[in-house]
Amino acid sequence: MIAEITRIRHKYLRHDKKFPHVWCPGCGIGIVLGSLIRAIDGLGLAKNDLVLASGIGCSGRLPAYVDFNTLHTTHGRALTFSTGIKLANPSLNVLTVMGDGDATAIGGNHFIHAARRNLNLTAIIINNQIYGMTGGQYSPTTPYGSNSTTSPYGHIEHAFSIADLAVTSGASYVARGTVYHVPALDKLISRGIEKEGFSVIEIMTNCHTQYGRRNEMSDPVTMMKWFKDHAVTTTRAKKMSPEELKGKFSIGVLTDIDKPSYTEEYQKIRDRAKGREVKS
Amino acid sequence: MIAEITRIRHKYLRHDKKFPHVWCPGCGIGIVLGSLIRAIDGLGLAKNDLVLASGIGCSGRLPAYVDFNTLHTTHGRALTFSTGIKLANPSLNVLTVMGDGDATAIGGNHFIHAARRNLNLTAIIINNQIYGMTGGQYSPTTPYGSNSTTSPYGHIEHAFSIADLAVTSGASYVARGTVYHVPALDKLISRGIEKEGFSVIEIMTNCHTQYGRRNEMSDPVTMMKWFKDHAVTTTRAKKMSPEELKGKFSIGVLTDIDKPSYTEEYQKIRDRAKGREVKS
Amino acid sequence: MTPEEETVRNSSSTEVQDEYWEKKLEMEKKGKKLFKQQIFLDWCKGCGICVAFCPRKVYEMDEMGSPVIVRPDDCIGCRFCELHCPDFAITIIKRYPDRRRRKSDGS
Amino acid sequence: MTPEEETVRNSSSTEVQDEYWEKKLEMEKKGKKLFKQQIFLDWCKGCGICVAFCPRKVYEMDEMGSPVIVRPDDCIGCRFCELHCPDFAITIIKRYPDRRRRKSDGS
Amino acid sequence: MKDDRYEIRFGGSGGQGIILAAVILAEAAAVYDGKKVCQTQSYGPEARGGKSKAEVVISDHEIDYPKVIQMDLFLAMNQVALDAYFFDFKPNGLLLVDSTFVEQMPTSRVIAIPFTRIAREKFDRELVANVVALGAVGHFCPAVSIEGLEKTVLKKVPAKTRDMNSQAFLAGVEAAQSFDLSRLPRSVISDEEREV
Amino acid sequence: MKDDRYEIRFGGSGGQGIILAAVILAEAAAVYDGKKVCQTQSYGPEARGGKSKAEVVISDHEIDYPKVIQMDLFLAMNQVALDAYFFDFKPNGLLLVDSTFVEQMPTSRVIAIPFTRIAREKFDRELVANVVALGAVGHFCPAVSIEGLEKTVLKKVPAKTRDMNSQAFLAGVEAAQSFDLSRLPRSVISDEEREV
Amino acid sequence: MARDQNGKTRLLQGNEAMVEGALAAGCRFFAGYPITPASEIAELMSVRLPMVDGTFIQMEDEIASMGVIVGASLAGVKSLTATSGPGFSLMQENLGFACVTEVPCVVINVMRGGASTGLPTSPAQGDVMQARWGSHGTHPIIVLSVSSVHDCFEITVHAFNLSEKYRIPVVILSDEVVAHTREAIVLPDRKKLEVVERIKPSMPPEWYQPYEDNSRGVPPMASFGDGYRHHVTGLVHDAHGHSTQRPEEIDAFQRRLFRKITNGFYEIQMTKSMLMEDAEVAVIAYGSVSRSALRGIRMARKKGVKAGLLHLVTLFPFPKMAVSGVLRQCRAVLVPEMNLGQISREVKRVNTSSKVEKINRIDGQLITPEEICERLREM
Amino acid sequence: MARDQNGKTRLLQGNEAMVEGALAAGCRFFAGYPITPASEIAELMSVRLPMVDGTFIQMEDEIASMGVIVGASLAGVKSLTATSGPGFSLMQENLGFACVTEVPCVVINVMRGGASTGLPTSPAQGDVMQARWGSHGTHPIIVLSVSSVHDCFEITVHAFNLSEKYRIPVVILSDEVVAHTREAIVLPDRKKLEVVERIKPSMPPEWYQPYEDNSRGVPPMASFGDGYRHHVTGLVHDAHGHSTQRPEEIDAFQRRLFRKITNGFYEIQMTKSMLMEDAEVAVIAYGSVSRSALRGIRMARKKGVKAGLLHLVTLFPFPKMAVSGVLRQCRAVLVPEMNLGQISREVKRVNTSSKVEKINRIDGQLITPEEICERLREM
Ligand SMILES: Cc1ncc(C[n+]2csc(CCOP(=O)(O)OP(=O)(O)O)c2C)c(N)n1
Ligand SMILES: Cc1ncc(C[n+]2csc(CCOP(=O)(O)OP(=O)(O)O)c2C)c(N)n1
Ligand code: SF4
Ligand code: SF4
Ligand code: SF4
Ligand code: SF4
Repeated sequence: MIAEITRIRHKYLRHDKKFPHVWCPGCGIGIVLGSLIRAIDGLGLAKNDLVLASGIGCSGRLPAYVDFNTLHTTHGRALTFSTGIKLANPSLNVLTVMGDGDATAIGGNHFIHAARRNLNLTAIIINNQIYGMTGGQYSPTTPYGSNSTTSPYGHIEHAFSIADLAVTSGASYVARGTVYHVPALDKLISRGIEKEGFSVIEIMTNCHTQYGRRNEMSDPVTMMKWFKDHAVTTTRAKKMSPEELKGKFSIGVLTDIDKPSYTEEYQKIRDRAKGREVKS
Repeated sequence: MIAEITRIRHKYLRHDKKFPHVWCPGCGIGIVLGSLIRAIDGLGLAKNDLVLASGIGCSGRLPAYVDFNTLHTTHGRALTFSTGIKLANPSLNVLTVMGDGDATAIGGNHFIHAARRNLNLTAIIINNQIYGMTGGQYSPTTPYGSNSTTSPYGHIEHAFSIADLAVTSGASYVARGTVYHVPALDKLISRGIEKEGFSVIEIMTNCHTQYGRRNEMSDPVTMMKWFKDHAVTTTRAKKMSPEELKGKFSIGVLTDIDKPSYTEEYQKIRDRAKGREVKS
Repeated sequence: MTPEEETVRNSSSTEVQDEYWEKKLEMEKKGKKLFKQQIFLDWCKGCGICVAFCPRKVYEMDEMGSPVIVRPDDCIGCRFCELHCPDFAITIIKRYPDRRRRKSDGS
Repeated sequence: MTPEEETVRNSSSTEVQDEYWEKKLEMEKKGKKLFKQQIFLDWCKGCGICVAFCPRKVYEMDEMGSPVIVRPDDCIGCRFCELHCPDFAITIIKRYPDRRRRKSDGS
Repeated sequence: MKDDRYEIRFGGSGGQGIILAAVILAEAAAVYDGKKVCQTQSYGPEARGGKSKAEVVISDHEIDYPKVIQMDLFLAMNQVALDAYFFDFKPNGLLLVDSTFVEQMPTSRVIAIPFTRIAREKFDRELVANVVALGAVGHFCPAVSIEGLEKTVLKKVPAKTRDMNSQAFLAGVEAAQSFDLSRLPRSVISDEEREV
Repeated sequence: MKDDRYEIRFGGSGGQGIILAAVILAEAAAVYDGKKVCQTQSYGPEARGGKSKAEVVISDHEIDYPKVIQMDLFLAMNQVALDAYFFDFKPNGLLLVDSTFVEQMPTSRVIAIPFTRIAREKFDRELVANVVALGAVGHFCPAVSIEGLEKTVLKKVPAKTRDMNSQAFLAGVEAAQSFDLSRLPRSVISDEEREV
Repeated sequence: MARDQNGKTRLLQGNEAMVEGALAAGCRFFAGYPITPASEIAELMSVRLPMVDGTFIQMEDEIASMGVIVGASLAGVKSLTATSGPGFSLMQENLGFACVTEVPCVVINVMRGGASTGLPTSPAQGDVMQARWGSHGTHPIIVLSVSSVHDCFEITVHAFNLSEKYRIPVVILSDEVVAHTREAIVLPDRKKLEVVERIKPSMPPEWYQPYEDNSRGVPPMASFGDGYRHHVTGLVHDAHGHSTQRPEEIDAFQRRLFRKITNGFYEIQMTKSMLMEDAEVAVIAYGSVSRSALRGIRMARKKGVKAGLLHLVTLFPFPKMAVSGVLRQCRAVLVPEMNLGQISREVKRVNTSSKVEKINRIDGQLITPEEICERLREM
Repeated sequence: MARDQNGKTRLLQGNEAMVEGALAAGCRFFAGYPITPASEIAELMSVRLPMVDGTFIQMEDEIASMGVIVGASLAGVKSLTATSGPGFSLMQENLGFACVTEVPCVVINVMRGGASTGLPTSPAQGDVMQARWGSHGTHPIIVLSVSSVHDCFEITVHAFNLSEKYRIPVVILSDEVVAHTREAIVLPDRKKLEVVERIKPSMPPEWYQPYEDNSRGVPPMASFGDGYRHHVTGLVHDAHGHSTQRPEEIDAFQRRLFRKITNGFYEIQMTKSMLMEDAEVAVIAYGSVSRSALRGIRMARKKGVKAGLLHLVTLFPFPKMAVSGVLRQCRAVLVPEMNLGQISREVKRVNTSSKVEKINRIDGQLITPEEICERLREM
């Protein structure tokens, strides 16, 4: 008897793609990939109806390994391609995987606008707080004071809260998880996919190679322990004082609201157009 | 004796530029220009040290009329040019005028990143809720349900709150005014200029030609009355119930916090570099 | 700086004075002052803001679409028109009834 | 789906179970179950996550930097290793002490 | 190639509706008279206001160059536009001006009608001055039939303003009828001499 | 043009430090021996791991083509890299392999030393295998002086690891000294026949 | 706005005719960002597309617009965007992505005056070389031009057809004159119009190789959702769509991209000759300038100059054959352009014998027939 | 990292040498966005600039980076950005702005393989035409190339000098091979280095016309803050910097932009001839390929082929004179490129007689000396 987990892997990993994958030993992106596969399998979504798009970066390499309709776009622009796919064929489930740089540096504008439009898309942001692929330059989520190859004297910029940006911009569902808290991650992703409207799952991930190494966490184990020690669940966070929360970050569902998605709204436009009610 | 106001105008309006300006009869951008001039005059800033940059749009035409160091950049990118100017010569006062489309559609990313970095810049966003110059297409601030030349069946997207975006992204000072409430506007602008760090003044303005005309407010007077009737001051807003606030918008200072600006922080980097403390 | 301008500029908070000319109306009751309105027609585009909002109906629109000063002496010097004219076409100056020699100023 | 997977997947909230294997430890006290660990060395990159986090120290690193299964019977089937191996190199299967015919499965 | 181009220019300020007038003329010639037409325009950077021009070239044959080469007819709705766009007037062309706003004429081959005043006085709506002018243009322009032009006007304006526009158009035609084209002086420079 | 190029290739997996080794070799030749050098490298898309190669060309004269044309010396740190990058080996070149990982040799002009094992056993740090190898390379490579090479090694490594690296380097030199190059078979195909 | 006005004479602007052409060609998706002088295309699309179950979306910028239409096309819907110079500059990266992933789509660039913000309301032809070379790296692309309202309809249909047939983005260069000129047009009967659809895979999914080479060089294209799951990447890829670093696969892939265009060269190169039979001097022109040229030539002929016109519709791949023919026939050739010489460079490149002269205007004005006639007389 | 290593032999990567060149030329501002294979330039700048009171900033993308350096230059500081193909595509709009507003700045594009994401770690020369034509509309630009670490230093200094002297952005095209090759280099004494500064206005501010024409065609440039308040716009502008729509002003402005380059043509066009004295066949090459070419030529000469090299440093404005000379001298000319033929098109354009052949590789590999030698023997 083949183990269930092995069956799932066989079902979703691509056979014509070379394994092991390109990521560094211990890179959290592989853990995210596993979580994503389980979430999709758990929801019972048809592979033919699932589109997985990404931008450029270590995280951008993810879709190539799974047997869906997959798309590796340009740096920062994945959400725009996903927008086109979803609007052109609303019956597809469109997931978008992005790195932190990809989603919030070069792609920041597409991100906030996709949230504003409440497009029925799932954005999975793999936040390793650094530019992994290009060699460890700072990203918009690199913590103040840390080191990177382009902040050799310490980083002076403040990090975005990806989740706050998403909420302010209008996303329907916003969650944060880590590659340490995997069973929870499976659930956060699965809920995000189910959600009508724009959903964002920010995943804190270890890039020990480019971030950890320069910030006294040079191996995956140390970084995963850091996630373990600094994450607090949203429910627990509510009970904590600001001092207790200092230096911590919350994980779990941060926002979950209901409002009509863009796809729904556009269908109304079509109905009006066919009834020829041009308003202006 | 020449009237004080005439003296101020002569001092700041450009003599080699053709008047009356290009804007439509009654366009609020002219009112903003007046307010800006008075704010600057009130602060007693030297014309030689003042840079006024803009993007493209009706609002983008503003700098050409005033006798500062003025710059009319590309659409959406004004803040990037301003960033370069300020960092290269921190002794200059750098103001950036943008339209709503300019600042939050094509320029949305530069806007949130300038706020995140807390660059010592003043962003003046002339929000007429529409693309004026190109003929009335919807912008990211066009209200849900209204009409524009590209939403002939009614607009289905939700508007950004420019101020909320600025706050979430990290701006030090965020204020909102209107072209009806002019004396207050002078003050809001003047405080924004004085502020160290990134300051944003969102100004609600009438584009009756492109927005009003398609939304039952086809002249400047009607639109200004609308601002009068729908604006509530922040202090008053605090005392109002959510129902009372429905359909209204608040004006006044929305955020005013103190944190080191980018210029300050970068000076520390220089000091460290000269002491050769390369951290990584 | 004229006292009026000072009033406007030094308003003690950024609070918005929606009805600041109403206060002016009250002030006016206390002691009548006279103001002169100048319109630079070359710059005026006839948008009608001054005509619509002047609390004392000092201006009216002529048939060619230009504002004309019809009730100059009713002006209370609130400067709403001056501040809101998008085309810098209006100037309000204090008038000194006893010293009329500055006729060449226009208006 | 194995009972263990069910436990993991049906956890009733998105709350994070930081110490989910501790619960497993308790479960274990109630009735001992046996698990088999499979490592696909072709895919393993020797990152050491499994070795570091296994609550029962089932794995150790060999001198070439590969994990080896040293205490297979201590495994409590918490699947931490399986879920966290970034390279899909570990599978945990229930072992049936009485039915050993599935030897060809590997390990 | 038979050169049967008839070239018309409309000049005015943005907001006077001269582009709409040109479009109506072009559509009438195309749809009702079966002509080939090219309608073009240009305007300044001003959002509203500023001077603008619109042109129509009408021909029985395929039109190559789409812009006016030499005007047969020039409708100038104000002085600024007249001054700016008069330069390529045909020696024996016809200039039609809105005498409400135009005072100085660069040619004697001119017919002056106060279109805006007519609009204001008869219809209390300056906005219809362009339709009044179109009536006059229709009367003088040999390349378009007056019936087709009227129909097109009515097709292009909002339903509730149809009556007023119809009357405005007729007012323009009437005003034009009182002029006798043959009374106008003819240029002594022939077209050929100008090497068109 | 006197063709006095000496061409060296280093092959291994990402993380084995072969690029650093090549850089040290090149810098030593340039700074201490006054040679012209070109040092290049290439690697795959993998973030870490995967095979990579680094090359050094050394000459007394200006170097035109910067990459290896035919290797005089090839240091292969593992089998994959050896197989992938052996193709342009000079008939009478020298192959140096890390026998910790390499088992199959494509030529008999080979010297096998277990660099990684030496590093592991003597210094308990596999990471210094590249420096051990560099000692051996220094010994066999006529284009660079062993003193300059050692100095460069010490300049390039972190201060606290200098001792260990110095010893590792010497361990490599020693291991190399036990081989006698002249004992290796020579190729029967002359370089000229191969039309270099 | 009624849907069935075919057969009737209508007065349309160039921009409007492009919308009609796109809809007739089966385009059901538009994403764009407003810009003078192209905005009318978006505006009209926002009215028309929802009527036919199509989709219009205005994006936050042109980068996004280009990404969206590539996405929509991957999902199987014929897609269009329209812009002008500044926006076209921003589209280049994603346009290059469409070239190497072979995603059909059409991009209209209504050229305006000047570089940078330039002269937004004036015509120019400054983006010709950019249309061919604007995106980084080695890639093929098709560039067409339009000169009349009728062209705007017809060439837009052609553009979609070529794009679908060859799986390549097609750029249509219009200019402010063509875009805003209104002309009478009778739209052809939709049923008689040739509309090409991309070839879909017919083999079982397991056999599908999304980038397999075949005799045409154009692999069949499955839409996302069709059951042919595959990977699409802007990295250089092998027949399966996976990235490769093997020189022979890289070379084969890149050359196929060009070969498919070379194979179709005769169909793709569209030119029109007018008055060329006895021509001794010729004008080679495109866009609105070709209309000035035609009139200029007619004027010159009246003065005894035997002039003719080669009107280029296809600009890239450059119609070498047609141009060489003219160069051989004529003692001199004139290339008038509203730039400082872009197509004239191409003409010179293929030239071996004739005198090639240029007329250039960069002042925001259409080149006039007189200028052309005068120069023809001097040649 | 020490500042005064001039005079000593150092082993530097091409990218590092560019940083040294920039600093030596007086560059004190860098804004960029990381991208392989250009990132080392940014990284090293982030270390070096704050030491000399300069400024480094990593922006949110390449569009922003380009905007920032233009801003910094307007404030009077010599500025640099560095990128590769995808980022270069994104910079085009703001690069065009710099061209028409005449703001000096230097843009390094380290070319990598393929269009789109392509082959990030492989060399190529696919962005040559893009460097000239990538931004929309009619505008001039200077494009230089580098082929060695020494070039990286020297040409970067030249680039800043030309940029300042002519008030024009200069693009330096490097490639992955040059960028990552380490070579021994002795940095020249800073004091002996020719460093050009932009000419500042010396008249009283009221007399200053920021875009006034003068004999050189290059108006003096005041920095913001210098007391010469003026207006800068990407709209076509008059001598005062204000937008204009008058054809004669537009024309004068646009032609001046080109005239200043034509005036400086002899200084700007940089080429190197090697082994050309008795050459019967020649190779015209640039970038890393010129090094393969030189070796190939030497190999060919050994086999009796009289071959020579024309190494182009300046790619645009295209060094017509030098190329024509070679074309006249040789019976055949070979243009090897890591693209499908870009500079070869330019060579063909100016060619009147010789046979022009191409060698092209697009598989991510540097063209080898053998390939060149073999082809030379056949020619
Ligand atoms: C337009 C463009 N600019 C820059 C790059 C280079 N680049 C590739 S990935 C990347 C950032 C990677 O960081 P992130 O998005 O956080 O993903 P990670 O690699 O960390 O997963 C950059 C800058 C590019 N491919 N395209
Ligand atoms: C890259 C680019 N895309 C599009 C345009 C066209 N364009 C000019 S202004 C403008 C928007 C104007 O709206 P807004 O910024 O709100 O300013 P407003 O005119 O309303 O003041 C647009 C889309 C442009 N100039 N550049
Ligand atoms: S560089 Fe960082 S993000 Fe990229 S594969 Fe390695 S660990 Fe993962
Ligand atoms: S279009 Fe609108 S924003 Fe522009 S000038 Fe007119 S009223 Fe003002
Ligand atoms: S977690 Fe996986 S890859 Fe890492 S050492 Fe264990 S088996 Fe190997
Ligand atoms: S399942 Fe894995 S982690 Fe858990 S006890 Fe067993 S071996 Fe250890």
